[in-house]
Amino acid sequence: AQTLDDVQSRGNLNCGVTTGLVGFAAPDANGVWEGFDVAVCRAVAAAIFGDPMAVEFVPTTGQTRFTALASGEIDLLARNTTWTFTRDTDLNNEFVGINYYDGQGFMVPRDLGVSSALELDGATVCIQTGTTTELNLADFFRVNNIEYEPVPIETNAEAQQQYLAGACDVYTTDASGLAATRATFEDPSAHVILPEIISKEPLGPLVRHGDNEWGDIARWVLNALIAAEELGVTSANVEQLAEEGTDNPEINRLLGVEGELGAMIGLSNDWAVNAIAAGGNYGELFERHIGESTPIGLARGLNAQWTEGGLLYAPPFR
Amino acid sequence: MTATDIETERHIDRSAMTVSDEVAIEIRGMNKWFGSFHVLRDINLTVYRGERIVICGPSGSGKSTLIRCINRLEEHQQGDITVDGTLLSSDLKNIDRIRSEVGMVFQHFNLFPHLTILENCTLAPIWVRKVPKKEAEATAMHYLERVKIPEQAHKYPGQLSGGQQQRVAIARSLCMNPRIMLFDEPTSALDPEMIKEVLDTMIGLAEEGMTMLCVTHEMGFARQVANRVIFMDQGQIVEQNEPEEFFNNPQSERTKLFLSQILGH
Amino acid sequence: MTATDIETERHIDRSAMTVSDEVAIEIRGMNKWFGSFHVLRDINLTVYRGERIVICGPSGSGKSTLIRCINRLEEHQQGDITVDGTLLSSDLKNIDRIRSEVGMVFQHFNLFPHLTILENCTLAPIWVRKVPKKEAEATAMHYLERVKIPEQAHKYPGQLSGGQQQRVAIARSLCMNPRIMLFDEPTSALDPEMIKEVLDTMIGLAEEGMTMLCVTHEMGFARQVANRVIFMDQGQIVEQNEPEEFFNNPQSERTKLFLSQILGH
Amino acid sequence: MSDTHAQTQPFVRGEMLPESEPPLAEKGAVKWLRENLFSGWLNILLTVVSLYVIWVVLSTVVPWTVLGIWDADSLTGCREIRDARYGEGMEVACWAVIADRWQQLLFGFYPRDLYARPVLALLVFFAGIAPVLFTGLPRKLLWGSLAAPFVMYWLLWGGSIWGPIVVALGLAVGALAFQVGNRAQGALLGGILAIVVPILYWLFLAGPLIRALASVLPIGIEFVPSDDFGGFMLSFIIGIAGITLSLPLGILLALGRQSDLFIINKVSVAFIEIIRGVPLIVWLFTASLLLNYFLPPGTNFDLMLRVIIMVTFFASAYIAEVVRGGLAALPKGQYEAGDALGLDYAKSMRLIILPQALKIAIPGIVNTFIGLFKDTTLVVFIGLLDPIGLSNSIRATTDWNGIYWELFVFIGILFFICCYSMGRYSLALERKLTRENR
Amino acid sequence: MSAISHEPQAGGFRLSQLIYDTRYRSLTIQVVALILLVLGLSWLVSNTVQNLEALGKDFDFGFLTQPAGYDINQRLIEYDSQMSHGRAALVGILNTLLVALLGCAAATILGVFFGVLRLSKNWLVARLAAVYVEGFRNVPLLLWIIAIFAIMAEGMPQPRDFREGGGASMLVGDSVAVTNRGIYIPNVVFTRSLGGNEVVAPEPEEPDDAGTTGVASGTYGGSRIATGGAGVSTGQDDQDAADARNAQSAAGEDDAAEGEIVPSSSALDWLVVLGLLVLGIIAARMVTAWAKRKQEATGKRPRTLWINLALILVAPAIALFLLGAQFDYPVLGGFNFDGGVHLRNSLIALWFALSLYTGAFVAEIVRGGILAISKGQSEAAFALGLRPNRTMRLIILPQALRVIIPPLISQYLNLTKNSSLAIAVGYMDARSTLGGITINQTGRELEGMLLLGLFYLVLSLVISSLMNVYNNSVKLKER
Ligand SMILES: Nc1ncnc2c1ncn2[C@@H]1O[C@H](COP(=O)(O)OP(=O)(O)OP(=O)(O)O)[C@@H](O)[C@H]1O
Ligand SMILES: Nc1ncnc2c1ncn2[C@@H]1O[C@H](COP(=O)(O)OP(=O)(O)OP(=O)(O)O)[C@@H](O)[C@H]1O
Ligand SMILES: [Mg+2]
Ligand SMILES: [Mg+2]
Repeated sequence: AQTLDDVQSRGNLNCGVTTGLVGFAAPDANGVWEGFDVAVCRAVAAAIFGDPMAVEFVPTTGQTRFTALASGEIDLLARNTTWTFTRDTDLNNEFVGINYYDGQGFMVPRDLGVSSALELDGATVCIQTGTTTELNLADFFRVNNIEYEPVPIETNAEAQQQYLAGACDVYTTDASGLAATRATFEDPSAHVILPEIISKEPLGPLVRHGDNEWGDIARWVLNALIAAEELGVTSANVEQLAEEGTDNPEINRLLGVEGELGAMIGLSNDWAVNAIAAGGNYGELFERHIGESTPIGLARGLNAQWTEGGLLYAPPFR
Repeated sequence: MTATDIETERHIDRSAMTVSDEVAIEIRGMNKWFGSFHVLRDINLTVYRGERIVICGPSGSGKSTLIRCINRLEEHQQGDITVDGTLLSSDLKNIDRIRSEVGMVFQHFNLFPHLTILENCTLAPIWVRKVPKKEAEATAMHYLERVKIPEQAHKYPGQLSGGQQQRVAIARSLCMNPRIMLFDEPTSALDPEMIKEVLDTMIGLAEEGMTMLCVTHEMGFARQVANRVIFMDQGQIVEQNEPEEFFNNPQSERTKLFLSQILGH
Repeated sequence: MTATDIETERHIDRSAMTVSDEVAIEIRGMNKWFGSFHVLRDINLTVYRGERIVICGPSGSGKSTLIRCINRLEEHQQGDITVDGTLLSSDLKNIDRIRSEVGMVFQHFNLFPHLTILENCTLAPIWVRKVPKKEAEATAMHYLERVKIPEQAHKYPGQLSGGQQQRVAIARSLCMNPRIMLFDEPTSALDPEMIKEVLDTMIGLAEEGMTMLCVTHEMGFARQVANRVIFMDQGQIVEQNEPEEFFNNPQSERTKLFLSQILGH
Repeated sequence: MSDTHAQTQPFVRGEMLPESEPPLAEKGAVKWLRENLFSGWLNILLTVVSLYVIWVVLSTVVPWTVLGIWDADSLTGCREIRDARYGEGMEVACWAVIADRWQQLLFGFYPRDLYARPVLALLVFFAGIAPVLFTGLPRKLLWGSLAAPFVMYWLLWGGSIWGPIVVALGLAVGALAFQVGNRAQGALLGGILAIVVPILYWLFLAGPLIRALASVLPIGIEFVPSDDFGGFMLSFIIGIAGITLSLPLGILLALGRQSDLFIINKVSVAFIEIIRGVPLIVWLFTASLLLNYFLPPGTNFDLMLRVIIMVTFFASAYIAEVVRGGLAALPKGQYEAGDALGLDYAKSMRLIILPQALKIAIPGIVNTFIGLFKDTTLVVFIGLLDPIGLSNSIRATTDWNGIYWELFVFIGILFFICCYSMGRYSLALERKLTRENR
Repeated sequence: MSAISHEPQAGGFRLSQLIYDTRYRSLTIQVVALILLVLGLSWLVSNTVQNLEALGKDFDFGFLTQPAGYDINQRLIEYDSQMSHGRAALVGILNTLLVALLGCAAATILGVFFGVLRLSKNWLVARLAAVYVEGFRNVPLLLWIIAIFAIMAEGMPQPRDFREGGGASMLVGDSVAVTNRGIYIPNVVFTRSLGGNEVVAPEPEEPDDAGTTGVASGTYGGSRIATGGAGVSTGQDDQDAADARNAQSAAGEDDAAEGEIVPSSSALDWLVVLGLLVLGIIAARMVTAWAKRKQEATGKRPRTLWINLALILVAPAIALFLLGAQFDYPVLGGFNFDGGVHLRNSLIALWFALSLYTGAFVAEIVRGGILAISKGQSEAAFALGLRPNRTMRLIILPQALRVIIPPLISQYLNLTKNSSLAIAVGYMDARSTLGGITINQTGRELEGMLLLGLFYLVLSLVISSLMNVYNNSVKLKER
């Protein structure tokens, strides 16, 4: 409960994000951070304070993110971070869920005529350093016994520039990132994303080891967003549903109409209402920031609700 | 070294130039080494209050080192130095006491270039003696008048000629009301015309009965003002005598040689 | 400018000081500009072998520029300079030939500080004259003895006094066996005692019959040694004459004014 | 054999020759051209090559710059305008990104309506530094210099006015402790007290005092968290804070390095050499990754503060060397004259040595500052949004994704202007110093 | 004051002497300082221990022996992703040293070049040089590194432009390819390598197709590793080659001798060549010394330029011939050029940026050094009849060097430290491997940063102690 107390007495949530990744986190012209990862932070802040703006965003790099979390500089890291065994255990983090199911893919210029990653022997591959992509890449090429030339790059913007200039044949990163990047090209159709997804990249927010109460809050806010979509609760109707109640007891419990779920995690009873009202449910957030209506244009794919053939599956609120 | 001939003309008032029995400085069996180099060897010297002593000798003979030992700019290794009854030891309080009794004037003036003449003179009284600023300035102006440059008080040292700077350096020392003054070749960095100004100031001091130890090669000054001339060589006091005797009838061979050289030019 | 009074005592041996009919330097209608500033105007001058010419004149009158033109440290724009029968043109070979005939001594010595005295003296003979090192060193020692500092041969210039440095500079020039020596105020950067050493050396050279062109304000030297004194003003030769005549009976107003100033001190 | 004067013909010039015009080749533009551009084959070749280089550079850069597009709200917009205006394929700059984001590049996310505050803080800085740089100004103004850091802090971060005041009081407490100690036992005790007492005060007393005062008399302006700082403002803050805070530390280190006390000397040397031997970027990572390990468990302060601490250490090692140069340039006689007048070490340092040594060191300090200011760009690697960091975030928005050179050119030019003018200033100062010393 | 009133030196020791006696006072101060220091350090250490404990971490360098798991493209020694973190760190350290060395050399050349140009009589050239110097000195290095990296990526042709009709062509007789991935230059390989050559039967395919398959492109693997490598080989090349050989000998009755000898190079070959080169240089220096003696004896200096050149070059050339040296030219393969030596963009960009940036500072140092030598020195030399080039060599340079070298070396130091900005272009130096990916993957910040700091510190100390040795050896003798 230590972290929650700190956050509450501080009056805002310190949330670690990337220094900038299209669709996931970036400051706009007024300095207001926006994006899919950012929305998670805002939902947590809304759940705690009722105010989605009560967040201080701390930009972190691939190198500094875990230390920032471990040292208490940030309370929550929502920065497309892959959930892996070592990160969860050895690095003393606690992943609270998955907000995006991703996988590492490859993008190549269409005129290279490559249709499979297995044809990439001898290719030059741009990668972002400090991520799991480096390790996946090394493993993939080793297993398939083909050669490649890695070009490690510090930031996405630079990698993109190198790739466009043809300094590398292939750009590899999480498929979502590839799609987002491709969307902003002058001619997106000149580039193809290869079918191989060489790794599982479950991305999710995480907190420090050792404060389970705090972890619960983050975990269940995320679950609330997912469940809300499944249950049809949206930012448009959440107030109304919370006021009037429904005949679905799970919705009622979620929105605090029934039961004392909020108190169990040390928050007010309308925590989920606030979280959902902040930016909408999972589906709304997805659509707004990275969905098919945005320039990034990601399909739901694996990130659809389990009911729709996807992997999103929030545990029951009871 | 003919510039001091000019002095022969000046009438010197010897009325206040009396030597008392009181011991001002007493040096007993003093030895000093720089590393393994033995600079000062078994120095014994008693200076009475009111004495005006000139120290001469070839370059490197340890003259500067000797007088620098007296106010602890150099540390001696053996023997005792007693100044005004205070034994010079490593005790800071004694060193402080001695330094405020003893004024020193250097060959290169060592004025503080970032302070005005007046500030140069009031610095030590204000910070060491804790004299109020007004009072310190009054004293300073008094001594600046004494060395005949009151009108320069608000200039900076860089704007003065060498002779004027050296006179300021003397005034600065006097502002601390020292009972003993040490001079280390005060005129050797000066042009001939300026030497006179400075020597005049020093003669004035002597006339007032100040105890003075002066390393200099101005033999005219020695003849007229000193009551004792000390000749040093290789870190030892080789000969000491009254000026007349010393110049006209030197005893040691070394002194003779030295005098022939120095008076030769 | 009183230091040269000392010289009056020295006996000068004039036996070798003969002037032959052979022309050493011939300057005809020479003009030089620095940008649009006309420094040297219509200079005509014939120097015979064995002559000792002193050039004097107010500061900025072009004395240095004139002698620097003679060994092409400055380029002239009009007129001819012939040195030892070689016409000074932009032909590199001629310049080399002339430079190895003409030695030059500067006001600020310009010794090479990174080389020992001996190396300073042997550098040019070895690299220009292709003299074997042994031989060059022997010559160098000879000339260093001549200027009375053989014992300093293995020191560096920084370790010598100004007068010694200037004497090394002279020795260095002599090592090239020049037939003509140019001096550009060789004593003006020196203390009075040192001036004597250097002038002595130059007198020695004159006694041996060296052709010399010397820019200097040492009038004692001019009187005793020169056979001709040239007075320059505003880039022109205003007057030239034998020293006696020149000093006692100057013709031009300018010369008179200049002499009154320079001998005034 | 007597002297032969046979050839000496007396000569007197009757009339002085007038100054005449130099030959044609010696004057005017012709001469200038000949001497400066075409004075030999090599030179002609160099001139031609230079002209070619200038042509190549200008012919690519100028159209790109001048034809640049200012009025668009995204890169796509820029491209549309470009295609409409110049036809496809023409490469021109899209300056619209600067028009859209220049405030962010300068001030980061600092609230727009409060921009006056950082600007004011910069002015306060100039006012504070003036008496240090221009020794002609009255010495009293130095008190203002002492207050400037606190005023700047308050202006930048805002919040209760009591924070900076109470912290500044620590200095007064130190001075008081020194006086008391000095009276009681001499300068040594005074010195120790002057270090220990303020630290205790800051550690234990300052916090409660601030809270008490703030609750009694809540005076303050809007608080701005350091996460909102960015852009050039951040570079300036880190640079200026680094250099001013490092000055006292650097002076102490320099004195330590000059000291003949073995331990103090060796500790200073070790500190200076270790700091200087390791690249700044490693220190920055240390600030970001490790500094929290070294502090008591639970302490946690924001990254910017940690960076400033590290940068201060870093700069102090360099300042120490500059100040040491100043100390070494003073003749030994100055120290001796101080001793002979009976001044103790602290007094002769304060009154005689340091004023002179620091004056000599100012150009070096300015140069250190220029270096530090440029090096602040390295904070991008630990996630602070300096201009370069911001350029990355700007590119991460959908509007400006894909824009590249325009941002770098803008940042580069701003840095150039700042550094170049400071460099000129320090050069002028150096010249003035050498003139004065002559 | 009357009689001598000093108290006789009390034999005993009084406490006040600790403060007032100059002998003890310094001791007191130092002991106090030491205590404070120890207290401060122990505070830091105890904090660290507590913090580590709280985080459940320990202080352990064991991670250095664990497999790294990541690949490094640029490497001077053999390395693959299965090797340890320690090995990766070593690769990084060597890369740092490589770029620092290259950078120092280039910065010196650039600096001398532009320093001299700034003094040029040609107004335009002097101005251009000034623009270079001021431009690079006043803009952060990081910006330059990024900019140069980007310019190289955008300004150079892509490898695929080298195909028919691509518009780009190789330089120097099809041996050098300048691409936006770096520069490919020919590599020297040996047919009679001392390290032994593999023998492979002629490939059934046309050589043109070589390089598209793993096996074929793997055959040059040996040369790549020795020279910095063209790509990440997956550690299976040898296996492939062996397989190929086995397949060959199993399939055909052909004698191995009829197979094609695969040229390769080994460290031994280069050691021999370099050794001969060094011997040649030593011999040349001996000749120079002989020439000097000759000059001292006769005054004439024999011309030694050609003799020296021959001495230096002939022996290595013979060795190269005997080893069967031949060029391994870069040829366009599937995606990239194969063969030859690949100088990567990251290396080149970092190298350029570091040397251009440092070169600007060096130029100022050189200019200052030359200006510090008064005009009188060259005039005196001219007056003695020395020609300008001799004057430069014998008079100006020796003096200017004393002024130039100390600040030059501190620029070298700066360059070495600045090479840590490699992070901006993804050059895998010590900071990127040991201080970057390794820390990131293992979470060993404390240990990693400690090692990294130690590495830079030792490097700096070595360089600066060299500087001190030099400074002391050339100090001008003064009175
Ligand atoms: N700090 C020092 N360390 C080592 N040796 C020193 C030091 N100061 C002086 N010496 C040496 O001690 C000797 C005496 O020096 P001192 O300055 O006392 O001579 P001096 O008689 O004053 O000579 P001068 O007339 O040249 O001033 C000289 O040989 C000098 O080299
Ligand atoms: N390199 C130069 N460029 C331009 N003007 C010059 C140069 N050298 C000398 N002058 C000018 O030419 C004039 C003559 O100079 P020169 O040095 O020959 O005079 P001088 O008679 O030797 O004077 P001094 O007695 O001061 O040495 C002076 O006005 C000087 O300013
Ligand atoms: Mg002395
Ligand atoms: Mg002249």
